[in-house]
Amino acid sequence: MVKVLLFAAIAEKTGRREWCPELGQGTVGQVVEQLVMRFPQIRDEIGTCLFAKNERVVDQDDEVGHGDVLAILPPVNGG
Amino acid sequence: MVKVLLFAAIAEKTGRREWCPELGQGTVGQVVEQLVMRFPQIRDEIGTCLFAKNERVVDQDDEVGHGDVLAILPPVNGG
Amino acid sequence: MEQACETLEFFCLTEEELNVEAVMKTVMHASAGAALLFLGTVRQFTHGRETLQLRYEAYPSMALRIMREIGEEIQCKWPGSEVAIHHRTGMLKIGEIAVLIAVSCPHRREAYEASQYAIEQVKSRLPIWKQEYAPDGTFWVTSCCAHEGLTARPEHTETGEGRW
Amino acid sequence: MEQACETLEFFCLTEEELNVEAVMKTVMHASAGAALLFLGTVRQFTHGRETLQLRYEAYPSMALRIMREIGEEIQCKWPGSEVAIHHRTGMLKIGEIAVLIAVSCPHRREAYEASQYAIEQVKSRLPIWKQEYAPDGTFWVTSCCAHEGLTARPEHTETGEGRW
Repeated sequence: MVKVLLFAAIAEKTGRREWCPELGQGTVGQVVEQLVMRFPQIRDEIGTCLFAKNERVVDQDDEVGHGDVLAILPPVNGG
Repeated sequence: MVKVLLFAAIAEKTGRREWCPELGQGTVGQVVEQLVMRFPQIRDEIGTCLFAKNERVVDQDDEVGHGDVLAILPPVNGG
Repeated sequence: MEQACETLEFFCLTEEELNVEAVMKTVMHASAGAALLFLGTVRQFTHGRETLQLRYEAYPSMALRIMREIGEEIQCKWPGSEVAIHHRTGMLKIGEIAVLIAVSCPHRREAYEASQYAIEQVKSRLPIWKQEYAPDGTFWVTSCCAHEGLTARPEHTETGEGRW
Repeated sequence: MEQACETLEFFCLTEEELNVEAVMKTVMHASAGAALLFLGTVRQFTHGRETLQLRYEAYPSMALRIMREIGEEIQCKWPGSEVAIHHRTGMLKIGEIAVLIAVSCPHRREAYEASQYAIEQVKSRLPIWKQEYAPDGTFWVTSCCAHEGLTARPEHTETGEGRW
């Protein structure tokens, strides 16, 4: 099972900080597509996000599977 | 009467922090010349010094007189 | 996340107030001749627009990992340097410290370079988000350089917003 | 000169230990978004050569006057900035703080520029002298840029050492 972490505007719009896709495994892009289908209200924001698999930024083609944590990162703004 | 203030290497070599020239008034250059005559051991250092009259850097042609404080400033090194 | 950042903690996220002395002491050592502390605070006015307060949200484990990466990069680029980064999360009032970056180096020129590198990286790479509370509502603050330092992902950048 | 530098003292010379919190608080205010603290300490090793301790001597009234001049220059060059400079005098041990320069600005880029300007001016203009105690004796430390920022005096420079 993949665990998806949501932050900032994405967490706010979905009302969730965590979400588990039905998809047991697949590409990052597939998981994100499923997320947007479930929460169409984030369609605009998702295009500005990066994706981190187990805390490392990855491409949409990257594979995720059981035990992986996929974080959706809206534009960051530390400091 | 002019009061001359001495610092750092100049104070060390002369053994003084203050000195009053016989000259009641004159140019900065004249006072400094008198200082070097009195303390020839600072002949080498004096060429690297700046002179401040009443806390402002002045030229050797500047006049000093009664009540003025002339400071001999070896190369500074704050911080 | 609940505990304050302590002296000798090089990289730290906390909801407690940040401490200037603690972060400075962390980087001071005998061969350091210069140290620079960058302190980012909550500004009341930005180009005339008022901020009431700010809320910082982080992805803590990844933020700490990237802080450590930034620290390692700095120690490679400027040998002999030490870096500590303490970042606050949660709700902050005007004037409160959001981030402290302490850098020590043998000489001052490197300290300025390393400190500027650190704050630019903190702003563009740390998974931390800033929500502004203004008189006309709350919004997520975006910056021009967000994500810049994170691994380049051309596929992502090219698809842009249209794809989803 | 005998008293410690207090919070809200913008320019100060003291034989007492310098205080990081005091100088930072002096420059913090509601429209400051970034503050930078430069901290110069007594380094044990310089290019492999050991220092045992340093003694700083100042011409106090003129040093304070020039600190204020530097502060005014910075406020003109970087509007909205605040500057505080606290300098130590007397005998300092390894690791002790010789100078603290705090600068606050609306934005960070100006803070870096203003801070660097301040330390360069402090090093080249303040009538302060540094005596180094090394294993092979004591000597007055000279720097390349001494006097640079003080009023240019061509007559003086041209005559050089030969004249006296």
